[in-house]
Amino acid sequence: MAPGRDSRGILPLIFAAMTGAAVGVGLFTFGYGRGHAYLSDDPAACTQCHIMQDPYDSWLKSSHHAHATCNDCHLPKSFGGKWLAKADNGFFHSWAFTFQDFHEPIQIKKRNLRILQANCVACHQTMVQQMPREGLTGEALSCFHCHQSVGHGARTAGMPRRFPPIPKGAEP
Amino acid sequence: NITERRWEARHPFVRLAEVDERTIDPAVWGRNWPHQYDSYLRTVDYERTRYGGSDAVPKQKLDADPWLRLMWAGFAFSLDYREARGHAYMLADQDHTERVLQRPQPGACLHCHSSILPAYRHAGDGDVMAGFRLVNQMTWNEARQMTDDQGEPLVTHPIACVDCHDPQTMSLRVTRPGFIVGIRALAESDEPLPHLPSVERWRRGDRREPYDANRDASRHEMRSMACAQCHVEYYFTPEGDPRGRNQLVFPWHHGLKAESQEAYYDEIGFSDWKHAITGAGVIKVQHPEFEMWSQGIHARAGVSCADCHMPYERIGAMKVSSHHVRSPLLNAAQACQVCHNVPEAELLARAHTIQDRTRDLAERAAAALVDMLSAVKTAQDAGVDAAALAAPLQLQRRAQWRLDWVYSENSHGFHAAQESARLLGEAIDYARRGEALARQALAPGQPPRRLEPPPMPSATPDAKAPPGPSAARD
Amino acid sequence: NITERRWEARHPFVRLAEVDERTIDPAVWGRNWPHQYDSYLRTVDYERTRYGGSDAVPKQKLDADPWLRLMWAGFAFSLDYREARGHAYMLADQDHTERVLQRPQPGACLHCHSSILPAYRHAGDGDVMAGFRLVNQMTWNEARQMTDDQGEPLVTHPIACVDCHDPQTMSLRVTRPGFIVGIRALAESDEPLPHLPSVERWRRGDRREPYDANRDASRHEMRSMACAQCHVEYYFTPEGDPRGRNQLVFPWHHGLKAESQEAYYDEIGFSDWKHAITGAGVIKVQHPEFEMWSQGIHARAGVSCADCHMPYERIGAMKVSSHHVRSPLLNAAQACQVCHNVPEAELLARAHTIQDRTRDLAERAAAALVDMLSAVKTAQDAGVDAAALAAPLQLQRRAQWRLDWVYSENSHGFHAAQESARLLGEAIDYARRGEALARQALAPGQPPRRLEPPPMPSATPDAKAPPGPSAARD
Ligand code: HEC
Ligand code: HEC
Ligand code: HEC
Ligand code: HEC
Ligand code: HEC
Ligand code: HEC
Ligand code: HEC
Ligand code: HEC
Ligand code: HEC
Ligand code: HEC
Ligand code: HEC
Ligand code: HEC
Ligand code: HEC
Ligand code: HEC
Ligand SMILES: [Ca+2]
Ligand SMILES: [Ca+2]
Repeated sequence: MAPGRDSRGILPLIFAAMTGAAVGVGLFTFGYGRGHAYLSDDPAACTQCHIMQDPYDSWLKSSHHAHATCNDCHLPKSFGGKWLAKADNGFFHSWAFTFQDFHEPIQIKKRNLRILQANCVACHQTMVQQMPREGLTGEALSCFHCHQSVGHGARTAGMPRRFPPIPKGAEP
Repeated sequence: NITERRWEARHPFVRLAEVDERTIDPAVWGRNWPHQYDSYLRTVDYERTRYGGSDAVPKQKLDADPWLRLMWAGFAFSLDYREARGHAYMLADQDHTERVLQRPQPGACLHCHSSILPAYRHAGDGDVMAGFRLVNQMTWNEARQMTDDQGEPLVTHPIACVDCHDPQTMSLRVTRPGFIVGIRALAESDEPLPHLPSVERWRRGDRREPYDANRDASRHEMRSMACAQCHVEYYFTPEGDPRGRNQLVFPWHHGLKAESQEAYYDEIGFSDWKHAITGAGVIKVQHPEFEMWSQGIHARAGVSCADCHMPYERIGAMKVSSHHVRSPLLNAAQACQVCHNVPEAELLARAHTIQDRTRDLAERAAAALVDMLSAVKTAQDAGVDAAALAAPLQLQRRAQWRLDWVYSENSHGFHAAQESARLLGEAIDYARRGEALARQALAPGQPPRRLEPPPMPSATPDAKAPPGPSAARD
Repeated sequence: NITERRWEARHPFVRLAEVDERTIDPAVWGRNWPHQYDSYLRTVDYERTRYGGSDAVPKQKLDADPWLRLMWAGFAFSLDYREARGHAYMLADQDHTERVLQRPQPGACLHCHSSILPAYRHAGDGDVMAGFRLVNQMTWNEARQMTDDQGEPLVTHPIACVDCHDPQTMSLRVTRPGFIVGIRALAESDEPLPHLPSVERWRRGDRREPYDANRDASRHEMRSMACAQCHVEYYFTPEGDPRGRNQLVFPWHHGLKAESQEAYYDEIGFSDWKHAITGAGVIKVQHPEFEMWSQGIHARAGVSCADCHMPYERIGAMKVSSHHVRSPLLNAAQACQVCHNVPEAELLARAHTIQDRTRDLAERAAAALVDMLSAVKTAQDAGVDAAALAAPLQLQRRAQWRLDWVYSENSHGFHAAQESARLLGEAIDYARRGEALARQALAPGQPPRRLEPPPMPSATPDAKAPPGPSAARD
């Protein structure tokens, strides 16, 4: 992860607090971009932003499209946490999208990785109970170190996990 | 902003201008596909990487690596050999190279340096393949100055849209006779080609029709084959060849590997020239990017040239292939991070590790080659019997072939890291074996006299280096 | 069945038996962790791969590659050198090798071939590090037969649970003094170690406490460091070393790379032995798996030894780390496919491509080495002045070091494909340079007499090869 990526989430927050106009624009995008879709669990909601199209397409090709939706993996299970994360991501995605100021390809942030890991474990507790986890040695093995493509299918056989557009003729 | 994006997503392009086979000028195509045209124009830009990229005044490699003048002694490449740069310059750079200015070159060169199809069609009266054979045999100047019946010049542009795209469907295609004939021969060889599934499929078929990339290859394979029209090793047939003289041939009859190509040249007894120092019959390797890529893990994993050199870039809601073909290391976010989820600095470090190792071993191989040439020359000067030196000359051919294969391949080992190192290891072996034999032919205690690279009086000084095409942006 | 699964789910493990530092016998641990114990026991199994895996009667490499007997002429390895096999055999195989039977060996060997901590603690009166130094200096037999105060043998098992796990928390740990001291020296060196972030972190810190893997390393790094306790190059200090004789040392003072280790040996003027044919002072390389892996792309990408050699396997509703440590190519589905989403046959083909190229180049390097030894020996026999042959002997040291580094590394190039080829390329260079010099010392027309590998009268015939440990399953 590039240094400073995590802090990117905070800087705009401060900035936003100071510039109501910008907040207004963000909220406009949130509304016009059907931000309410964010509040639903329907994966199609995420594709309101074309930028979420590739993750969506690759999710359709993943082993989990029948088992888990975006929110099952990307939002915390706890009620409060869920809405907090929705506000956080919802707002910043709108912000980033409006001002087109984000790294492409999109890279998940550390705090969101922690949410992900917790969700994997929540569903797969039984399977991973013997894997020493936090508390034993203080750190967990990241599930994505090995299971990179569970949520987002590989592009063609052998391709790493990311979400490039799938060129016609190269489909698996 | 968001409104505009939604609109773009629904309307990818409008045909404002009609384009057909005769539309060479990319500006006309650019009216329909302005984004691709914009990035196509950016191939005039320059920016260096550790080993690649490009400069405004392309670096003279003969000065950076003076041993090249010994390896290529007596051949045109020892006059002028520079870093490649963007596609926009391909025709201009050929106009200016001392290799063309000082040595006679055939029309065959233009196959890969211009949007040449109108010239082929004109010379062949509509038959591209016949025209290709005729243009190959012309002198370079004749070919470069060809005009149509109205006296309009026929060789006008560097590579253009029509060379890679079908003007009706915009799908990728190959147009170059050298490739069309070459890939047929390759398909008929028996080297395994797991990275070209359509060839493997054709081989299992009835083989009544020869392999035809435009019919058989998948779109994904075309994303590499489009480049394999030019980024490949080639040779010109010598006087007396049944196919005629100066015909451009890709030596793929036994396969793409360095050893397979060498076997072909050995079989037909071909040498590009007699080495000016030793007299050995040697071969020049030119840019075997497609062949080297074929030996690497990326090809094996289905990663094409366009994936790295023409990555998608987002323009609003659309994704377009960047037609600013260049070093992917200038652009690792789009070129690599779509697949490798690691920071850009880490990706560069990985690529540089591979390139540094290649560079290191290539220098070792170069030292071995120079030592060998020195020993052979000293022995020849001392009057050692030619028969005693026949073996070293044969070893020189083997050594140069391998070192040149890696050196003239433009990725500095990246396209196939282990294969590059393997070939350099072999180059070292052959060169040092030649040296050992030549040294033994010398009297004990008479060390070989070290050859020094000759000066380069005739080469273009940097200040006069090939300028950019003045009209590139009009 | 389903009830059983549920039970497992609620009780990942129950401590049925108390285990502590003194519990060597894995069977006792097995009561708490039966799945891990079951797979641990399977290390007695054998199955070959193209280049690795293991046999019931381990293959004699000196017969498969007879040039080894020339490379190691005069050293114990030229008596008996076999394929590695499962962890269950490590102690038994040492009991049977002709290297131990025919040559005096020190107690230091047992550091990596047994669950040795009780012996160290006993010898050092509780101080493991002191005990380590004492046991190192014993003869192999003395050390092997050590007993405690009750006369119970102290060296009883091959590697056991306690060697890698803390009995209280079950977390991974390192226990081996050779590694603990070695990694400290490595941390203090300045070779970049991007694949060991905890070392880089320690370097940026105040450095008051020496680097301690058990304190500083991440759990992920421990998944490789546990193996780096043994799968590394080592040497025994010679007579007169200030640290005492026959002390086991990992030569990591300048880094892990072949060149860095060589620099250390050169600096301290170390040779394992004088070569029996030429008299050169040469070094033996043993299994530098950790070091080679460190140069490869997998290490760089954070892939650990355990990821490939101890992949998770499903047992009912749980998954556990396979303690059947073995070739991942026997098990590519679990070992590779979680990360590489391609068919098993394709994965094997990719690994084999790397290994075939390595093999090919290693054979070329071996031929170069034999040619060199032949030329030097012929020159010596012809009475050539020793001064004229000093340079070839130094080149022999360099060449053998590199060839042995790759050959004795057990992945046949897989752990670092390009680095293996680079080292072999260098080995060829040094060997052939030595040959060239030696040939020139010979009279012209007097070819070197080709050395043939000596016969192996003393080595164990296959029928008498080391059997499995009879009591492996009790
Ligand atoms: C089964 C779990 C799972 C589901 C379901 C899932 N994802 Fe993901 N998502 C992941 C994982 C795992 C990562 C990447 C973690 C990493 O980078 O290693 C990820 C990463 C991402 C990223 C960041 C890009 C990147 O590579 O870091 C985006 C954006 C994303 N997901 C969007 C979505 C959307 C939209 C959906 C629903 C259409 C979805 N995800 C469904 C598991 C899931
Ligand atoms: C308003 C447009 C928009 C919508 C709607 C949207 N996203 Fe995103 N999303 C973005 C943008 C822009 C980014 C990149 C943010 C960055 O990297 O700073 C992003 C990044 C992400 C990331 C990874 C980045 C991180 O911060 O870790 C995840 C995961 C993700 N989106 C999931 C979702 C899910 C799940 C939904 C639907 C519930 C969704 N997105 C809906 C625009 C959107
Ligand atoms: C909403 C519940 C849920 C979440 C969240 C979830 N999974 Fe799953 N997962 C399932 C189900 C259901 C299956 C299929 C049934 C089974 O095999 O257990 C499955 C299957 C799998 C499999 C086997 C199939 C394959 O792709 O190889 C793996 C591995 C896996 N999950 C890993 C993960 C990881 C890693 C995460 C977090 C990124 C995760 N899961 C998140 C429910 C979930
Ligand atoms: C996985 C990515 C990848 C693929 C696939 C790939 N290349 Fe490259 N290529 C590179 C990298 C990285 C370099 C080194 C650039 C540098 O040193 O700046 C390179 C260098 C080059 C260069 C020299 C560029 C320069 O800046 O001097 C050429 C020409 C080239 N490649 C052509 C091709 C062709 C033709 C193909 C397909 C047959 C191909 N490449 C496939 C990554 C790739
Ligand atoms: C018609 C022949 C032709 C075709 C087709 C072709 N190239 Fe080139 N390419 C050239 C020539 C000639 C140059 C050198 C131009 C110069 O230095 O004047 C070049 C230069 C390059 C460079 C170096 C650019 C730099 O900035 O250093 C790259 C990279 C490259 N080509 C990649 C590709 C890829 C990828 C494709 C296919 C998508 C391709 N080429 C198709 C002939 C061709
Ligand atoms: C099979 C295709 C092909 C043919 C035929 C060909 N070229 Fe090129 N040429 C290339 C490619 C690809 C590059 C860019 C890669 C490189 O520089 O190695 C290039 C680069 C060049 C360059 C710029 C770099 C340099 O070498 O100084 C010059 C000048 C050049 N060619 C001249 C010629 C001449 C003269 C001929 C005929 C004798 C010729 N080319 C024939 C494909 C070709
Ligand atoms: C060196 C070969 C080459 C040349 C010259 C070239 N293209 Fe392309 N073009 C490609 C490749 C490769 C693709 C990707 C096609 C695919 O994925 O199937 C592409 C794709 C396209 C597409 C499809 C959309 C996209 O961006 O992927 C358009 C439109 C296009 N090119 C227009 C042009 C125009 C206009 C020109 C001239 C200015 C041009 N091309 C010149 C190789 C070339
Ligand atoms: C379309 C996908 C794709 C793209 C684009 C891509 N790679 Fe790769 N890369 C792969 C695959 C697949 C492998 C093989 C390993 C595997 O199966 O995961 C690989 C392997 C590698 C390796 C290890 C192999 C070796 O040669 O040592 C390096 C380093 C690497 N890539 C760097 C790069 C760089 C740098 C770029 C950009 C110039 C790049 N890759 C672009 C897919 C890609
Ligand atoms: C990415 C996977 C991978 C990683 C990581 C890895 N190895 Fe290996 N290892 C292999 C493969 C593949 C082979 C070749 C096996 C064969 O030829 O059958 C191998 C071979 C070996 C062998 C010889 C096995 C035999 O069957 O003869 C040993 C010992 C070994 N590795 C130890 C290690 C150690 C110690 C580490 C960490 C420092 C490590 N490996 C890291 C994949 C890996
Ligand atoms: C205490 C020393 C020690 C440790 C720790 C150790 N090994 Fe070994 N390993 C050995 C010895 C000794 C052998 C050879 C046994 C024989 O051939 O008799 C061996 C053999 C092997 C083999 C070859 C097995 C075969 O079937 O061919 C592999 C693979 C291997 N080890 C991997 C590992 C990995 C991975 C780790 C860490 C998880 C590890 N080892 C930890 C000493 C050790
Ligand atoms: C630093 C750890 C270490 C030390 C010290 C060590 N070994 Fe080993 N030994 C290993 C490992 C790891 C293997 C498995 C890999 C291989 O075979 O190369 C092995 C394999 C062996 C084998 C089986 C394969 C073969 O070489 O025939 C024998 C026998 C053996 N060792 C004997 C000895 C003897 C005798 C000594 C003392 C002179 C010794 N070892 C010292 C780690 C060590
Ligand atoms: C070091 C690699 C590694 C890590 C880290 C890892 N896994 Fe796995 N996992 C595996 C392997 C290998 C298997 C396949 C076992 C088999 O098929 O026998 C597996 C299997 C699974 C399965 C069962 C798949 C099936 O076929 O039903 C699930 C679910 C799973 N893992 C979830 C997780 C979760 C959740 C995490 C993080 C807490 C995780 N894994 C971390 C390697 C890993
Ligand atoms: C060569 C070193 C080594 C030896 C010996 C060893 N283990 Fe392990 N063990 C490991 C590694 C590596 C892991 C993975 C730990 C992690 O992921 O942090 C592991 C994990 C475990 C776990 C955690 C659950 C799991 O399966 O991942 C248990 C329990 C365990 N081992 C029990 C044992 C028992 C019982 C023995 C003796 C029969 C034993 N181990 C011997 C290296 C070893
Ligand atoms: C925990 C993940 C993981 C495991 C397990 C793993 N790999 Fe890899 N492999 C990678 C990564 C990461 C790369 C580097 C390229 C990249 O960044 O995608 C890679 C690269 C490669 C490459 C190309 C590099 C080279 O050396 O040429 C090959 C081949 C390969 N792996 C084969 C295997 C095989 C065979 C196995 C099993 C023995 C294996 N891998 C196990 C993650 C893994
Ligand atoms: Ca040629
Ligand atoms: Ca040693």
